[in-house]
Amino acid sequence: MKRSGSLRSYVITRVLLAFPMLLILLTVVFLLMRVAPGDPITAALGGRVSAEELARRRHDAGYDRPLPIQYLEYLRGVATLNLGTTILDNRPMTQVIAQNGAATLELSFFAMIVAMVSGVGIGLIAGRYRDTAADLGGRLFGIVLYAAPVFFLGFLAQLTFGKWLDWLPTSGQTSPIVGATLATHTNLLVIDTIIDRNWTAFQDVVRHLIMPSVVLGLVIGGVFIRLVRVNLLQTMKGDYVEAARARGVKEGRVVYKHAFKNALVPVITIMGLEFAVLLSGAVLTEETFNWPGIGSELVRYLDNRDYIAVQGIIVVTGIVVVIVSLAIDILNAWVDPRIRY
Amino acid sequence: MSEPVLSVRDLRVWYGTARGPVRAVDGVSFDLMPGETLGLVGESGCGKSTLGRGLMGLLPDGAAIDGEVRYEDRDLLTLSPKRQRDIRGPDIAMIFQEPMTRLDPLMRIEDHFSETLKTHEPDLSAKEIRKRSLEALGGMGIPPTRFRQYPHEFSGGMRQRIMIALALVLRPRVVIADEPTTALDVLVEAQILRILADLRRNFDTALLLITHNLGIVAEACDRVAVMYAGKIVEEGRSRDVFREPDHPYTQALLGSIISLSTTGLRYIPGAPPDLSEPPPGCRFHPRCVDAMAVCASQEPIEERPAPGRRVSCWLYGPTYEIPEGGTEPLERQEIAVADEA
Amino acid sequence: MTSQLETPPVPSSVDEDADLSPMQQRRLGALRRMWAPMHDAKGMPKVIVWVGIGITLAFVLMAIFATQIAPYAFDQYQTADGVRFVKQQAPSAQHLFGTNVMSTDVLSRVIFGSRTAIEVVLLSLFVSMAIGLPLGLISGYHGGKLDRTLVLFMDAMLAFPSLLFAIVIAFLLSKTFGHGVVTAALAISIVYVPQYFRVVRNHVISIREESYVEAARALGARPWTIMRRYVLQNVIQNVPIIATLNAADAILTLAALGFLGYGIQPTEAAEWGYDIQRAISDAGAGIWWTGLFPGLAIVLLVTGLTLVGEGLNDVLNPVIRKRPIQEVELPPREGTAPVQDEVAAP
Amino acid sequence: MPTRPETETAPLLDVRDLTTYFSLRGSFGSRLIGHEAGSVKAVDGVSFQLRHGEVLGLVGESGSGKTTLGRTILGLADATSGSIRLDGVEIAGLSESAFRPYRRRMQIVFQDPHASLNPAMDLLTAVGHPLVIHGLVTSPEALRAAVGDALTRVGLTPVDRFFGKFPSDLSGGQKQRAVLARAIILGPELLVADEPVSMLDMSVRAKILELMLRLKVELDLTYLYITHDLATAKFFCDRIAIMYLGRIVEIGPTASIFADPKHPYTVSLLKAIPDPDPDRTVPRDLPRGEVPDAVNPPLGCSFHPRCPRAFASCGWEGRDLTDLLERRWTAMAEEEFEQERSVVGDLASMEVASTTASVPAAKGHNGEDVLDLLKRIRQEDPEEPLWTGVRDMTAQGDGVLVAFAEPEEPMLRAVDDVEVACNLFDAVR
Repeated sequence: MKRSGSLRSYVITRVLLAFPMLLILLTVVFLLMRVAPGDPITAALGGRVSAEELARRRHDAGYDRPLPIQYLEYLRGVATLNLGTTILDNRPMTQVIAQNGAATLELSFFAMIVAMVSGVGIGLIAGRYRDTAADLGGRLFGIVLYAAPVFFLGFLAQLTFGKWLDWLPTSGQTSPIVGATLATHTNLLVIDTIIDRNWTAFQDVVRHLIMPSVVLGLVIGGVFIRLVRVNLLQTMKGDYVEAARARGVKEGRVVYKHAFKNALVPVITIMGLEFAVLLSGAVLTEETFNWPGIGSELVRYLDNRDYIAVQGIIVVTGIVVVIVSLAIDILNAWVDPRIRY
Repeated sequence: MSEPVLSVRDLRVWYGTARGPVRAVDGVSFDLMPGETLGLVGESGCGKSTLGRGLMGLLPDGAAIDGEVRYEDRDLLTLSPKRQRDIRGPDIAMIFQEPMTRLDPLMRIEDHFSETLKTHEPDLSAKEIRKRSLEALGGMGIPPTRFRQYPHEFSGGMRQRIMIALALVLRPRVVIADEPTTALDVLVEAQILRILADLRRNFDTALLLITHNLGIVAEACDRVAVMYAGKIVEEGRSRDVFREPDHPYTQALLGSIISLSTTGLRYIPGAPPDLSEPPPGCRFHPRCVDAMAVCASQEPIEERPAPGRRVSCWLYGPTYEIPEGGTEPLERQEIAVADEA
Repeated sequence: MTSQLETPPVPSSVDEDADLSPMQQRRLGALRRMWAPMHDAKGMPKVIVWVGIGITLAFVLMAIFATQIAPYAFDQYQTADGVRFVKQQAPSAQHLFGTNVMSTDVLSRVIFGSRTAIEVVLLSLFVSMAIGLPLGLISGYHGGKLDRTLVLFMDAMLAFPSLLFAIVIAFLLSKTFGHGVVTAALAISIVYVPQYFRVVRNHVISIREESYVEAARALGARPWTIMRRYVLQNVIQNVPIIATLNAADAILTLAALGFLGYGIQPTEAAEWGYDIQRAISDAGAGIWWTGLFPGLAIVLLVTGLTLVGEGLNDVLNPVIRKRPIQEVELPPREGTAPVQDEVAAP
Repeated sequence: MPTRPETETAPLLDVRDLTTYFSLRGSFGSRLIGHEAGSVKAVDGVSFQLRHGEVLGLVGESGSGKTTLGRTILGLADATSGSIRLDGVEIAGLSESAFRPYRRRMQIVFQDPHASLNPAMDLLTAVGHPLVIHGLVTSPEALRAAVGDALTRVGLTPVDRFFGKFPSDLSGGQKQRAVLARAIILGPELLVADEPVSMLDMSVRAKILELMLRLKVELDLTYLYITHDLATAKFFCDRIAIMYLGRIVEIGPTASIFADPKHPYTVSLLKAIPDPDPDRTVPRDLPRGEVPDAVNPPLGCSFHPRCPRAFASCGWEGRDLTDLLERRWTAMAEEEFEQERSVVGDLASMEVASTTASVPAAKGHNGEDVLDLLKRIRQEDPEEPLWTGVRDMTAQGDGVLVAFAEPEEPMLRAVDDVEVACNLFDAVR
């Protein structure tokens, strides 16, 4: 006889659990970024400035202190959200996050919507009508989508819809003129243009958004198709599904209320992991479409060996990942009463 | 004599497999009278569960069914799936073996009841639904304070009571119970059996109790039908059958039970036949101590040695159908452990 | 507690190979057990596996005989007489898939690309399995603090975007190993270690609860023996599934690394991802052949591997495995069975 | 055919005050906020002796701790305290490697024959593996000979036909025979049989039991037979121990226990077994409820919440009051229930395993209202055993403080030729 725990106490314990995970990520990042290549200043400027200048700048940045001290300093910096300034172009990391992060957020958000609609929808149909043409088609579609690198899909889309059909722009977040005149309130261009009721700019922003977000969304959706289908097949065999049928519950309700809802529990968990895939995909999409997101910034800074910037971006990604996995778990507990304890 | 509420005639359920059809149920006939409890016993693999599911229209894909299942002047097998569904629940309900997995883990007990009631009686008000549900649950000894809890908060015995309440809330005329107590402890099993025994008294509900446990049949059933290899070999009032079993299989089965009065071990040699290639003639003849020459070649014809009693065995005639020399004892082959079940 | 699940009886296969000698039977047994589901598989799963195996084999052959098949070397930009190929030339008889911005032959780069892909995948599979498998085995079997720590660590790794990890690691390793196959393979391996760990550990934990593992303890088997003979033997059966699926994923990661410029440099070997990156700017000019062919190669090979993995999973994984359905037709009744209108009633 | 042990010799197995607790691994989070995860008291102070050549039945429902007891004796679960002596040698608390030599003397047969054989091993390897593990065979021929001998003993002949079989090729009965072969191949003295036939079909059970009896005679085995099935225990065992929630509540010669069960739990169990006797009907007066949670077992006698004969000192507490209220409400019409329910606050907050309980009042009601309700309930059914254990009920501001009688823990006491742990027999003493 177990009494159900409250959602609130679950949330509290889960939030507390997020801290060790975050600490692990931060430590891994620190070790990778600091121990392997030496200190960032040397890596970025070594050979380009004099030895004295290098030593001075290292001392200023505190990289001549023992590693444990540096580690603590680093953790303090993360805790106070002080991630430093880029070496390459002297931008505060907070600004990088706010501006480029917003572009990535915008891309990922709409991609996720595309992924949900296509992935869950097709997966449901494939699982519901197992071994029919719809199932075969849905599965193949999912596999091919999964097999196509996002940048290859992007290339094909640019070729087809950009060059040959000339429907959509292939590069950037806005047209140059619009971009120059746009006021930034939230850095989320779709919202900014709505706030300003600048409908021409809004149209321009949306037209730029369509291709990257659909391409990225479809790739993620391919994974969802498989996931939803397999889990639906499993739950359709569930004893409670048969029991519901034995009570004369209509087939549609059996599928959607019983089988599908239960199938979603593991799907939600894996969707949390798919978030990491989404971020990886976002980096590639940004590179393909010249999207000024945090991923293309990462590549740019990496090319220039700006470790402060790279470290900052990775740390922020790590924090976002931990928050998302937290959110996913809480969502799961909300759906599934068995998880709360 | 009243009319039977459910009458089954020559029912066959065959499964298709790569090795040919498996004759899980092969020509079964019986009647179920209002308010009586009929026990259907047999060892695992004799087709008794398949029979129960066949009556409910819950067979898996790839199973073929024919014969006649007459309920209120309708042959259930010829009804459309939708009409069959309307009958499941309010007319014929089912209780399953494993109560732990038969309730949807994501739905409150309350929602199970409202779903069931709304499906079949869409005009009920929320208040009436609650009243009816609490009545049904109360009858099974589930406190009203736990109406809004989730399935995982109940023990196995309580879940089985909830399943029974869920079946009875629609006041069905026939309940099919498939091994309803097999997964439960002795004391809880006895509680559930008492509830089932009270059914007929309080609701005039007819019960088809499918079980492998002869003790349960003896205590809880008015009549018993013994199944072997897809066929009913003997049927009669349970008191009579247990006191004086006619069919050699029934005799052997009763002899092999280890009960409180057991003083020596007896068992049936060999194993039940492969139902994709059942032996010719009587399906029990390879294991039967009384087998005669005729048993190996001709299927036995049903006889009625006494009123309300039927048995399919050549020992009971009809003698005029037995060919010359058919009553000679059958030469028996040695049955090795290698072939045992 | 008794539990007698009644399923439609499955014909036992006890006497299937009675004509073989016992020893032969024994040796064949293990193989038969592994392949029986494959052999029994019917319909879609079977087709899927064989199509996948066909595609994958084609690429493997292409990789092995790349030198013989390809018209030019992967970095050849001029004919033997020193005449430079025309840059970004549309497909022609001389260059079936055209040439790219570096004046190299696209067909040759696609063919040599399969060699790179398969080398990297094999190496990375080996490395990640060599680390992930034993870790998962030990962690799952022993449990306790070690297990909890490893799980937390691996989960953190798993939640992090793997591509970012791979980029950083490839970047760091390139100092030591250069920009070739080894660097790419190692970077990719590190990404997949947590996956192997997770799958193996979860499987070990479910097997650890089986009676036969406890029985082995009761027999006095040492932990190492139990792990090897009782746990690993049963875990290993799922490894082909994970391995093929991860191989497919690894090819995508390799291409992504190449696309971002952190994979294999064009001078080291032909790599499809890198070629697509160079082709992106061609799209605006309507030059399609430079990107299309390497892209198709990736799609085909990944699809092939995924089909093998998916098909194996369908066949081997009992949860979603469905006994092949055969339609049954009930034969007409044989007249002997009497249909009575009234059966015994109380 | 129970066989009586001949003489009173030193016991083969002597178990004293054995406890096995499993600590619940609370989540990291709950430990962080200081929640005590608690422990499952699977075996909670068990003592018994097993003589050479005897068959002792451990009978209980699921959750009674019978399986854990068997596993603890075999060193598969760690004893929390107490002693287990095999032929006078202490084996509780030994390390895995120190225990290994004793494994040759004690073997186990599990409930599920399908799960007790490694699906990836053929029978020759599986049955012969114990010999390999203990280094008792040197050549493949010797292994074949030994395995062939064991398989012959359990009736899996011709052995050549079975050497190469995998578990998936065998029927349930055949698998259990193979498991028995593996268990006897080391020549053990003690065999713990954990529900060896309960997963088998009726007609096969007798065969396996017969085989076990034959092996016992041929190999001079001693059995600890763990089961939930009183009928097979009656047939198979010389002595029987009835377990409930981690403790032995009654132990004695089989015949005595079946002829004259003492403990109310044993009485109910015997009444509840379905028996193929056509003159029996479904029993009416059965204990209500189910086996309680072993993390927080009831105070006093664990069986008291279900016991038809419980009285004042059996360990009444707040949870019993909750049950009483819920039972009352279950039988009521909805409006009446709503009306009474609205008086009492959240029952889940009541103390667990304590001789006092505070019944909270709901919002808008005070302690007096609750007290009135409780008094009325008591008046309506004064026969309810719970009330014998209520010393006092006083209204406090927002609830009622109920004081229960001091509980008495029943200890095993000799009554006639059996031992019973029940407060009813306290007076008899």
